[in-house]
Amino acid sequence: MRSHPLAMRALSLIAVLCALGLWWAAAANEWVSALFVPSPQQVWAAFLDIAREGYKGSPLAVHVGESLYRLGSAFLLALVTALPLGLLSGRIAWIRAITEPFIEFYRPLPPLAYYTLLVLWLGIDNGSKIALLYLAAFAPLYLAVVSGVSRVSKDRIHAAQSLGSGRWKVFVYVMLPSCLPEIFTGIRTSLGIAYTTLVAAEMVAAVSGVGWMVLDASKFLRSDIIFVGIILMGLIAVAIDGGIRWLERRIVPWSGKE
Amino acid sequence: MRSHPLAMRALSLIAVLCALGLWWAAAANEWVSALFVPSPQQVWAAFLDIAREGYKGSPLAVHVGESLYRLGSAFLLALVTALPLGLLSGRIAWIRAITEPFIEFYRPLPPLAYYTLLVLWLGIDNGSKIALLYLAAFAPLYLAVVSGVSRVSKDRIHAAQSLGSGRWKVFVYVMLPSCLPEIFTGIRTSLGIAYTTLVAAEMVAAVSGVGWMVLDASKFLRSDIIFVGIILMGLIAVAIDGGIRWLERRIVPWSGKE
Amino acid sequence: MAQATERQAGAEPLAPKAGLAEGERRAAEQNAAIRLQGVRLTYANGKTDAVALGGVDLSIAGEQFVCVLGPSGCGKTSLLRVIAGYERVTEGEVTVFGRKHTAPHPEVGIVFQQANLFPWLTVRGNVEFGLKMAGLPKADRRALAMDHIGRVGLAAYASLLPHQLSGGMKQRTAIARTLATEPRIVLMDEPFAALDAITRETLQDQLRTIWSQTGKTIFFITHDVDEALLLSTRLLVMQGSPGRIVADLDNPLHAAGGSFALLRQHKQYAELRRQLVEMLKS
Amino acid sequence: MAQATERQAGAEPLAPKAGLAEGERRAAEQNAAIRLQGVRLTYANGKTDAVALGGVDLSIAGEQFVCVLGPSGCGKTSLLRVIAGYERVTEGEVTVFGRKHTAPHPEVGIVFQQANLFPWLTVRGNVEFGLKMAGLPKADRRALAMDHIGRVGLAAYASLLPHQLSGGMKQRTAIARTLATEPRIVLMDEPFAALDAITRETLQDQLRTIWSQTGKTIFFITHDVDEALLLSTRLLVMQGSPGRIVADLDNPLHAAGGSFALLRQHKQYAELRRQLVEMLKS
Amino acid sequence: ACGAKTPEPAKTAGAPAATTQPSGASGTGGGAKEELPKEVRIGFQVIPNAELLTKALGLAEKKFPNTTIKWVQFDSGRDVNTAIASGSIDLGLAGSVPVATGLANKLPYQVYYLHDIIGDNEALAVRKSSGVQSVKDLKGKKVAVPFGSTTHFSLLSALKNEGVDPAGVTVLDMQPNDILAAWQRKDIDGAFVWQPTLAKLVALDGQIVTTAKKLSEKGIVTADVGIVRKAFADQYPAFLKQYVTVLDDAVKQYRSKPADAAKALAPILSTTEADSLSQMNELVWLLSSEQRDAKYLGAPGKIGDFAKVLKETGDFLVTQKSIPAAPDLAAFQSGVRPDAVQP
Ligand SMILES: Nc1ncnc2c1ncn2[C@@H]1O[C@H](COP(=O)(O)OP(=O)(O)OP(=O)(O)O)[C@@H](O)[C@H]1O
Ligand SMILES: Nc1ncnc2c1ncn2[C@@H]1O[C@H](COP(=O)(O)OP(=O)(O)OP(=O)(O)O)[C@@H](O)[C@H]1O
Ligand SMILES: C[N+](C)(C)CC(=O)O
Ligand SMILES: [Mg+2]
Ligand SMILES: [Mg+2]
Repeated sequence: MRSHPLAMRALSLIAVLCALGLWWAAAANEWVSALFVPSPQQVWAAFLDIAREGYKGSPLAVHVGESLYRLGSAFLLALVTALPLGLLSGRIAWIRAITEPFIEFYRPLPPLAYYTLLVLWLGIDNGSKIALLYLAAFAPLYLAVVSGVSRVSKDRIHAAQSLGSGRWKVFVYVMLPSCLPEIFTGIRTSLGIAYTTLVAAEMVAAVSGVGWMVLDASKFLRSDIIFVGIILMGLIAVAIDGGIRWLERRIVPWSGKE
Repeated sequence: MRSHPLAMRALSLIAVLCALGLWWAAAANEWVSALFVPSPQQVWAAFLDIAREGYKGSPLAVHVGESLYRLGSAFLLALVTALPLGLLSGRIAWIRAITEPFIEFYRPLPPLAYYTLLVLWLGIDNGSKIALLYLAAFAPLYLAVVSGVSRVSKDRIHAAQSLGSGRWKVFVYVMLPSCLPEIFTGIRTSLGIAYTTLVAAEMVAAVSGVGWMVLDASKFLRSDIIFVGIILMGLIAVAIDGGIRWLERRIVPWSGKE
Repeated sequence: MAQATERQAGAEPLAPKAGLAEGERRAAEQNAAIRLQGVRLTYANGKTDAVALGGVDLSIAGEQFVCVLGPSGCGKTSLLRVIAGYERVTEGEVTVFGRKHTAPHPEVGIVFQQANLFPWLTVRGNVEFGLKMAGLPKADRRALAMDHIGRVGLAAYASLLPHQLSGGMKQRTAIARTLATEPRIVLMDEPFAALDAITRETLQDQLRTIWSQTGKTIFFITHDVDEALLLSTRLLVMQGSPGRIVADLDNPLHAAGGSFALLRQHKQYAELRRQLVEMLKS
Repeated sequence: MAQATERQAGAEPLAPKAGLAEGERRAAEQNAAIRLQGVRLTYANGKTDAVALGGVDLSIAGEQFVCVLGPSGCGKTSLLRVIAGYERVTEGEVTVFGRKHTAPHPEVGIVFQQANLFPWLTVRGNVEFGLKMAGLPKADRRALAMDHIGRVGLAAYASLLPHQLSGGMKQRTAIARTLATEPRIVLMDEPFAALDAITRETLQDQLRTIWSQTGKTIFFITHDVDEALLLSTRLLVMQGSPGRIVADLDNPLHAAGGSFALLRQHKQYAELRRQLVEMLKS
Repeated sequence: ACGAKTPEPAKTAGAPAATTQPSGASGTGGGAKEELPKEVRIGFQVIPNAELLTKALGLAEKKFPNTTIKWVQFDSGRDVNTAIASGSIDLGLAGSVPVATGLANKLPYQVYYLHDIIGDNEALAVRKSSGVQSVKDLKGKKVAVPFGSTTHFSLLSALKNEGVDPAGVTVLDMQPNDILAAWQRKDIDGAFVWQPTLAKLVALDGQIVTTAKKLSEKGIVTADVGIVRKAFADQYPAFLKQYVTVLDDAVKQYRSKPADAAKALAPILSTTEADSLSQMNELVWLLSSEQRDAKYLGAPGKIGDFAKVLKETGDFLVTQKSIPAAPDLAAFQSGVRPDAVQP
């Protein structure tokens, strides 16, 4: 806890550089087949190529943009539904009794198992893709909110009621801020999961998106492009996650100090 | 909060029965193509058939058992690694600085994007399948533990130190129990995610497992079997989750009452 | 309901708000501010249940300042929580202003034994909270909040978050938060326990002033016998296992003057104090 | 470091452990139990930093019973936390038994202003905690824990979890937890504030006995001037903004007898009390 | 964008029948008015055949200036089945195995064209060191194949053809990538798989035992098949017919200028021109005139043998317990619509 943020940054950087070095060495010495693990140089070249020329008809920015658009819409949708529903479920027993069986039931279902149904109902456009990502993002967020709500001290709610908060105001002014730390953890998990579903979502009838790019490249054994895609996805995810953590520090400065 | 557990159970049951009724009506009136949404009767018949005859060479129990074995091993592995690493990372800045970039990076990667590498390293047997599930389960658990640790009040740790806890004892006797509520949320999320990865994991070189069964059936438009598989997976998951929640109530009775 | 209530005749009323005579009290009970009838409260503590309140009958008229004394763990806080509507009674009934009372209500303000502030709000935010709930416009509520914050001596700390406050400062914020909304009934659970003598005296003074000016009903738990004698118009003494009221008496010293020095000079002081301490011991 | 330390000559030592003479004290400082030199502590409170301690020099010999008085928010808790090793000083140095002290240590026990129990452990579990850390065998630690639990009057509640306790019971558990491990230095932050007069007196008695029998160093924050006069061998008075020690005096009343009644009869009582209250006011 | 029910003609994706327009082309469709849809959605797969070339060269867009052509890429016949059933696409391309599955399940579509007959691009490769020389030697070996694909059918049919008990062979379900990874680890002895994975296997100490082409000579035919939503075909017979002429044009271009065709397809196949050409050459591209042959689609009223191929595939799937039952030949025959390939 008593740490020097800068030194820690440096340490992280060193660790990453070490990993890169290891990769380079592995590729140079053919520790793993070049078919599956291209060298960093190859990957860099592939990246430059894609950045300049695009991949199969769309510029790289379009691929990234499409993926982020799908992810973003799905996540926003999840946020505006899971948050209120989670708060309500956490507090009002009958709402929880009705919703939870369904969420508990669909939550562990593999997207691959029900994607077909989504395509059937929503067609092959962005609708079914966003729905798949939405379903992936919804459950963990909902779960986190419910668990956050159930951990809010009852006396805090009592206090708010004594100060004149009605049912709805308790939600907005007490439950929501009280659960913010859990909500942030939920958001991070949920975005992470939606992200891992991206390739699956872009598996059907897509010709754009980073996930599709990785999938398409893998069909043609273009491991350099697969790596570009993976690294790109990883970096974008780390950036998003960093942003959320920054937000968390700004919004929930009291976390752990109550 | 002031609810009647039994009444709520009943409500949940009614909700589920309503959903079943809706399904039956949808199938009976052909609101959706029977090809994709079979009637409850068809699904029941398919279930009986599989239960009696097995699916493609293995009895149903073997499919379920195989899946649970893979899931269970992966999850246990995740538990014994993510828990200590999460506790350590939450408390010791340099460990976190080294591990987190990698976890943050791989966490959002779609399993489908790196499964081939796992096959390359671990072969086509259960090894690579368990590894895939393990990776899926590890990250959310780790994340939950770290976030739990960072929310433990510093004065609680101080108190333990003043009472003579050294570094390790603080972990075992203070951090661990303090984070238990978060750990339970993490366990539930993590199991859920591992579960959703099951179909992906059983995509390679499997001829058994519920996930594989669903996948295989989907290739041949056997929606009745897909539904049997999905419902089975859902029910098993709900049962597991229920068990974990029961454990949580027993182990963390003070949650929300601090 | 074996309740050893011991009633002592109050001293002559020396000030308008001083202890009511027996007859007046009965009249007041008809439309009491707070009324408990046969209240039992048990907590499920593993195998054996803890009987925190074992059949309490209590009626508090408006404009009374009730102080509750009793050994640690005897059920004082439990009684207060029942009155606040925080605990559902196992048996019996609670009415507030004649209405059945089962949930927290803004007419019944409460100051906790431990401050219980909203950790994401500053001192001002916490004090403004109830005003915001009441729908006060922003400017008004800011002014009112700052006024109350000033009274508890925290004007310079209005923009700090609770975790940046000392123990006593938290408690003072909680007091300001509750008083700012002007509830008709104020329940206070050892509100001044965390305060130094000087701050304490200031706040005691203020509380007395507020009470005498606004005619609130105040239910005040304390373990300081002098404080109870100084502030209250009526004294309750509790004993535990099961929690019950063992003495209920008018405070003849109430109008003694408003300072500890004057209090101690009162002719009944020493005797009353001795009696109370005796009761607490048993 | 403008520190208005005011020293008064102590009364004649009436009991072996009573206030040390000036000369002896200097000798003791050479290997003091606790020693602070130029300690400053600032919290980053948004824009302006709060100077909780503005250059404190303090040296406490072994076997002293130091009571700290001061208005709410003046920095008492901050000082205690620095001594406990919970806060890193911004400037200056803390040594304990001659060793540099920057982290919590089992030789320095602490009782918090708010009980801070482990919520997953029962009363007994909490009290056993330190004994378990010290590696005591199960049977011994159980016996020892039950002994300490009995002393704070909680024998009947040993198997309850903290959330099932009343405020005072929590605080008593915390006291038992700390004393059970027999630290050489005990830091206590208003430990008896949540207790009724009777329980309080019992515990005051016990603390005195423990102190006189074991020769611990006790650093005790209180806002009760009488309590301070009753218990301490040495009195510190603090003032805030920035937090500093404004008076440091031997307590001539320490050996007065051990009860408030005897205390109040002491010839120096009234004058000393008046002086202290005066200092607290300024 | 689509209803959940089996689509009706009026619900054609994005193209209400009312807004159709007359076309100048003449046809034998039999209707008084010949209409072209405003929009057509074509589901394609990245297989080096005439349809991919059509797309690459923009031939369909040139032919139908007033019709919006939407190309939708799919990776498996399973998804094409789903998409066509949901009414999301009008035309699609899938392997004969998924198509047999679809027809057995009464999906409302028909085969209107054979995009290619699978030839040397799908083959059974074995590790040289495994000692396998023929299909018979597979006994006791591990062979990987993507279940539900054309090669799955080819492999199991080959085993049956050679009288090898499939129970004596360990057949593993794997995607091509993973087959390559497992091959590297020597986890498997052989695999029946397509390009470009096939070439990699051969390069890594592999040899070909048999190919889809050789099997097709023994009557085990697999093909990539053009399918059309029945309702769409009924409403726009003229479009279908004209689209077939476009496909024919592509076949002709490939036959006359293979190098140009290879050049056009190379980027889509993520490979070099030379490799693209050799991949094209491994498939058998057929003109509509050739598909009229009784061996293939035949003529209306005299459906060709391809219906039998589908029926056999369906029966095979039944033996695999992949589908509960296959309908009779007549049902498969009505699943073939040779109208569009007629002159
Ligand atoms: N964690 C913190 N962050 C910021 N400021 C703090 C923090 N803790 C204390 N302070 C500030 O430091 C000053 C001294 O606080 P401290 O808790 O030491 O007071 P105290 O003398 O113990 O008061 P009390 O008798 O009310 O407990 C106060 O002004 C307070 O606002
Ligand atoms: N949530 C709870 N669950 C179980 N038992 C409880 C709970 N709260 C209080 N108790 C028990 O009820 C009894 C009365 O507690 P209460 O808090 O009312 O005491 P109190 O008079 O306020 O004591 P103090 O002066 O120490 O605050 C105690 O014996 C306590 O153990
Ligand atoms: C392998 N093909 C894509 C040619 C066909 C199939 O999926 O069965
Ligand atoms: Mg209490
Ligand atoms: Mg303090």
